[in-house]
Amino acid sequence: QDKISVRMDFAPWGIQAGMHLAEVKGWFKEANLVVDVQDGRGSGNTLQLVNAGQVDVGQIQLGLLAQARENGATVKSFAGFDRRTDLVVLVDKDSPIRKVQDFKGKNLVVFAASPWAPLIDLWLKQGGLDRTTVTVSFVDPAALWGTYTAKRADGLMSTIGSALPVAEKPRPSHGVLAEDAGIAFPSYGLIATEATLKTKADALKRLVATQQKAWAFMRDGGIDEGVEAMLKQRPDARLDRAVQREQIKITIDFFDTPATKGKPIGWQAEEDWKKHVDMMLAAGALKAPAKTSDLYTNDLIQ
Amino acid sequence: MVACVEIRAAGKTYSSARGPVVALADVSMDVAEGEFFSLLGPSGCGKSTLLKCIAGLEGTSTGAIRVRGQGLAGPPKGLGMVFQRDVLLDWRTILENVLITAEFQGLPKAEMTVRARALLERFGLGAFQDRHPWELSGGMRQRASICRALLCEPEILLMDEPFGALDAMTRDDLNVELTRIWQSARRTVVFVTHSIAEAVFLSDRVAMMSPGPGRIVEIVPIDLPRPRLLSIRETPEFARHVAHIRGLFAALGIVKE
Amino acid sequence: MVACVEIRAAGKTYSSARGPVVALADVSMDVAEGEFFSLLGPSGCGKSTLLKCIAGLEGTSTGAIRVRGQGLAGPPKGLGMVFQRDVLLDWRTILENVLITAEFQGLPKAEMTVRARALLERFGLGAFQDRHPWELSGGMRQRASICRALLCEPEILLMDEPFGALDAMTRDDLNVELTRIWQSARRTVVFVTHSIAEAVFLSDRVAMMSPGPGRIVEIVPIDLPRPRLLSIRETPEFARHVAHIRGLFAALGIVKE
Amino acid sequence: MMGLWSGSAGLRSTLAVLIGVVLLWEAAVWLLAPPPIILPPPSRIWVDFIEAPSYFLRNSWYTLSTTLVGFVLSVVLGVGLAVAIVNSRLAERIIYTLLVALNSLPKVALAPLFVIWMGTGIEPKIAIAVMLAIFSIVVDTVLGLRSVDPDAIALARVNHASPLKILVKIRFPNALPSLFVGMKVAISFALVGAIVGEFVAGSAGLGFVILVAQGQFDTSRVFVALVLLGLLGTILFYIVEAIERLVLPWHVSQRAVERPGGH
Amino acid sequence: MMGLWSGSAGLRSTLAVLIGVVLLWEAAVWLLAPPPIILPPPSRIWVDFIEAPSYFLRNSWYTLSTTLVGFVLSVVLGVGLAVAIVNSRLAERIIYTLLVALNSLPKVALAPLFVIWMGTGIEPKIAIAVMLAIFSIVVDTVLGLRSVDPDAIALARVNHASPLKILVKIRFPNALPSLFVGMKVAISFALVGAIVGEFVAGSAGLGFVILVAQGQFDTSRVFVALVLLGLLGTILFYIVEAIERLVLPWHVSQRAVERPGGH
Ligand SMILES: Nc1ncnc2c1ncn2[C@@H]1O[C@H](COP(=O)(O)OP(=O)(O)OP(=O)(O)O)[C@@H](O)[C@H]1O
Ligand SMILES: Nc1ncnc2c1ncn2[C@@H]1O[C@H](COP(=O)(O)OP(=O)(O)OP(=O)(O)O)[C@@H](O)[C@H]1O
Ligand SMILES: Cc1ncc(C[n+]2csc(CCO)c2C)c(N)n1
Ligand SMILES: [Mg+2]
Ligand SMILES: [Mg+2]
Repeated sequence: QDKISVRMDFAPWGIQAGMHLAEVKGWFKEANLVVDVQDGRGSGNTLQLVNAGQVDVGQIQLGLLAQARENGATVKSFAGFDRRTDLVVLVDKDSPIRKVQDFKGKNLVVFAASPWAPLIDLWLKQGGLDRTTVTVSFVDPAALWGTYTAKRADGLMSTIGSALPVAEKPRPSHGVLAEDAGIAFPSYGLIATEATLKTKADALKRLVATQQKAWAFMRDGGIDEGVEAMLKQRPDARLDRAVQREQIKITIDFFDTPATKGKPIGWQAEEDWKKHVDMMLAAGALKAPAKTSDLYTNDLIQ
Repeated sequence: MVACVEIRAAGKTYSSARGPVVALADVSMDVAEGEFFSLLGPSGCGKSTLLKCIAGLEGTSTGAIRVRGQGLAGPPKGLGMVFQRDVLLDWRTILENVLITAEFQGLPKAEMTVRARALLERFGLGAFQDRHPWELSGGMRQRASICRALLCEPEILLMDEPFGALDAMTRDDLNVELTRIWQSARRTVVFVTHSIAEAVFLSDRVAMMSPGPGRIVEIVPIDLPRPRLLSIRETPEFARHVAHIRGLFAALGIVKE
Repeated sequence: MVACVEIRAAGKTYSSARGPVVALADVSMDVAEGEFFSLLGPSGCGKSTLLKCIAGLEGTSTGAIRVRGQGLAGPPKGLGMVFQRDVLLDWRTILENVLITAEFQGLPKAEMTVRARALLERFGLGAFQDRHPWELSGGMRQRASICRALLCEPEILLMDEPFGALDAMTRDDLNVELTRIWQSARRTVVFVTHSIAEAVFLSDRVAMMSPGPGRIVEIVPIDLPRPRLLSIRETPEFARHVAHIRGLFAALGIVKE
Repeated sequence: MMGLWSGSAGLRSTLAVLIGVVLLWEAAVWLLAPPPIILPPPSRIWVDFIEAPSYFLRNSWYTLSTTLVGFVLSVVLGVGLAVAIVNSRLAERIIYTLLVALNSLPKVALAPLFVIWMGTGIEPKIAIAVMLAIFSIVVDTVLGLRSVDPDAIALARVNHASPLKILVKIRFPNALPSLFVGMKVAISFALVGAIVGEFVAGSAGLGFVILVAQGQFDTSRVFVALVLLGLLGTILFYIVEAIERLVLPWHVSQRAVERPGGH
Repeated sequence: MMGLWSGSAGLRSTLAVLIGVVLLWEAAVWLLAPPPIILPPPSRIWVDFIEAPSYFLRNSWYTLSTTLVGFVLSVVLGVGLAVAIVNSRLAERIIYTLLVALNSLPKVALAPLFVIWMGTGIEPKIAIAVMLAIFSIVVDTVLGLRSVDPDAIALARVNHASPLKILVKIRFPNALPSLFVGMKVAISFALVGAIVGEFVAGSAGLGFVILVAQGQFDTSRVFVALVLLGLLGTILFYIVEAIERLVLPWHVSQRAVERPGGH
């Protein structure tokens, strides 16, 4: 039996259903794994902890890896689920805003450590805008939603899977996807340090397999069981079933880019990562081009 | 004789964690307007307590005190007080310490400063007026606190062993000075001392208190003529008064030898 | 005569924000082993300063002080000191305040407690030993601080106006008590007082200090026979000594009348 | 007697204040009707608490124990450092400089480093609680140790008291009133430190409850935790004050309280 | 003279301590070689600073001004509250209870309320700085105002001093040493509060620099900001201490410092 600690990106939400479902269904046990699933405090924080060896595996936004590697981190991705860019700006459901240029004169909120932060200027540029024509306020993650639902901001910069279902009740919204403005940002997947990838390769392989099984199960009509698994595993969090279901659904919608069509769940395309690195360079978020082989591996995908 | 201070069956009990302490039991006496009245008595008999009660700083537990006909609910007007401890404020120079009574009473600053300097000079502290209290000797501190009480020319002056920390000679000197001040404006003075000779020299009347819960044992009128010079202390009348009071002390069983 | 305290050309200048203060200028004197030695002088002349220098609490600016042949680098052994202010610790009861010298010196607690109680009883504070300092009168506080200094039976006793806050009678009483204590164990005592009579009554020799920067003006041997009773104060020899010292004061220009 | 009476009167008026605040708050929410995601009414907070009291109490207990450990550690360490500072000019410079610099850093920013170094157990939380609480203990105790009547030190020196005895019998009792001020400030900050620690790492405690609830936009649960924190802080503060009253009956500041008004 | 000398000696030894820390740190990083994402060496931090000094200084300036405004406000407000507490039992209960409860809440958890009520300008930052700083001012000042020699109050009463004069001429000067302790603690916390405020909302200041750098795993930039914060905090603390020395030459704690050792 192999023990693995896996740290999530954040407080419980749909993207974490894969882990909880595998636990509830007994698929970890079948794979001879004992998995300790921890809630997180943000993708960046989880990345730091994985890098420091405090946990084995992190489930985070993979688009953070390039900058982390540039600053000396030794983590890389070994499975990517949300391979499509899911960065989004939420606006009122009935708002006519659809494209970047429609944001002229609006104000947006985002948190300073968000993956959005370094990409904002590039994104605005695609619509011929800049910080003088659009007001961007940086607030604490905890204050983000309050600000948006109190209508102190026109738009909320987040990820579509996590944010859109949550907005449904307090401020029904639709999303303007960053993807449409050429932002390429691989989203949720699993990371580990290069050392862990070597020493625990076999266990991690089995972990990936359980996740492929879980996500395939949910994609093929098992969403409700995913939701129930989350509620069972996180009884104190008072999760809302409808929100979870929607979050899982959107997550699955963002699984595939054109380059990964037909490939196994978790398998990542060189082309997607290349586009991402180029985009990061254009945004000035990277000083030098990153080697894509430092960022991901498909070695553990079956 | 117009009574300035009237004390009727006044008693004072301090409540305290270790049980109550009876400091005064049934004190009755009058101090006339313009009188120099001294309180003598063994240590711990309640002299300071009585003075604080007259000043309206402590309430009496029983009985009543009236000052110029008014019952007390706090310090009466026109009062000056010299405390047994000098109570100088560390953050003020000596001059500023003296001036504080004027500041409290809202008197004109410039004028009072001139007065304060003159007073300090007269009390031998001229060279020390810009120093801080901790740079002074014990006797100097005590003199500064006397200047502070005198500054505003109070009509009633309560003095609690004001010359206790002074050498015999400085003390004589200030006794003379005090008589002069008292005579020039005929203030009422209630004076606590532990020197029998000093009490006799200065006073119109001397009250003798008993130990334990304080009580007035006897009030001795001092009929020596005024103005009195220091040399009066060599006269037989003076010696008679001193001997009489000494006898009262002896009767209280204080001298044991 | 074996010298216990030798003072040679000692001077002391306090440095201070407002310029230096010369407190002692060129003091030379010896105190013999077992002698009762008094310091007299006008207020502010440097008596307390001299005592603190002997105690090793203040360094001299010039000259040297030796106690039992040793130069001073801090307080010498076997010293007891009564400060001019009573310096009682608010958080301790009177008994505990007295016991603190024993605690400092690491003496056995039980035994010293018995001694302390006896001392407090003798000084009229038996009923107050479990009270806190702020519940005592000024004279009671002073007596407590004397008990504290006596507790460990110091071989050299430095007393700075120990009886200043006591009434004449309690003072006489304690003068007698102090003579008894001194005679029974022949301690060396350096005693600061402002009562000429007290100095003459108690001392083997009395040193007279001048004002301004303190200097020794004259050292007067008191050749009255011992043991001395209080009644000795009525004798002409006693009066002669007092008059002589009074004359010294007058010569210093302190009495002005 | 007096002390007891004033204690229970104090309790009553404290409760009255708290109840007043709750009523005002409830009324304000009814009148202004802010979205519940921003500010829920007290009634709603109460309902949420009563739905899962054991959950909240269990996590309060966890936070409380971290707080107490952090508090005790910071008192012990802080008094030790203060003693060192008062005794040596060099120690003063080293300790003060490091402490001041450290205290100027926001613990939330350092917290990730703590977690990286110390993991996600109770250690980083205690460390953060100590770092927040210790400063006021040290600064206050230093003042107390220094503000000693020079004559009291002279008395000790004349009696050849060892530096340790001077410390224990003069300086320390003299510093107690100041130390208690430091402790009253520190107990609050130890609590905040424990919570900040839980924000960064941890899977128990009221800080964790807040985070989980924030993640679900469950504002009323956030407020249950905040109210519990406020209560916890208030109770701890008044416990320190009660101990102060017991330990320092001799100090003027306490005596003044015992006899108000004069007459 | 003396004061000046001890001042520059103090400065020198403080610098020596700081340089010592830097050298130790550099050596430790060379020996243990942690990845720079966890702990960069001082040399690397220096390089990062020197690459964009104006960026860091501009943001330091912003944080500094928030800190100073918050500090001044909390001194003014804190002393006012302390005066109210000392004068009225009722005020004591109300203010203390609210203040203690408020002080027990982690300001980060209140972030949503701050942003919604006060927006993302400088106001919420000042508010948080005040909330963190005011507590020690109040608690320390209360002790100082209460610890007055009862005879000094008696002196004032005999002279019919108004309560205001008693406050201004007796209680307040007597409380100054305590107030300065409170201020020394508060200046640090005002700085931390300003940073926390920048965490909560803002697009300038060292707190914002930290957040952005953390988001980009630029640990050495995080450390540039932390080092600047430490320096800022140390400088502010010693400025308060220098003012204390100027204002309180009369206090024992200061006198003791002036004449060390005795002989
Ligand atoms: N700490 C100090 N700083 C500056 N000057 C001081 C200090 N202590 C004493 N002095 C000065 O030294 C001189 C002598 O003071 P000292 O206390 O020795 O006098 P004293 O003879 O004991 O007087 P008294 O009989 O009034 O107690 C005085 O002028 C006093 O102002
Ligand atoms: N605050 C207090 N609390 C309790 N008891 C007190 C308090 N103040 C004074 N006493 C007690 O009251 C009695 C009288 O004290 P008081 O100070 O009036 O004496 P006194 O005559 O002035 O003595 P002394 O000549 O020694 O100054 C003493 O027994 C004392 O212990
Ligand atoms: C760009 C981006 N925006 C928001 C989140 C945060 N997020 C993750 S889960 C969650 C709550 C959903 O219930 C929120 C707000 C993120 N990780 N990345
Ligand atoms: Mg008295
Ligand atoms: Mg003296």
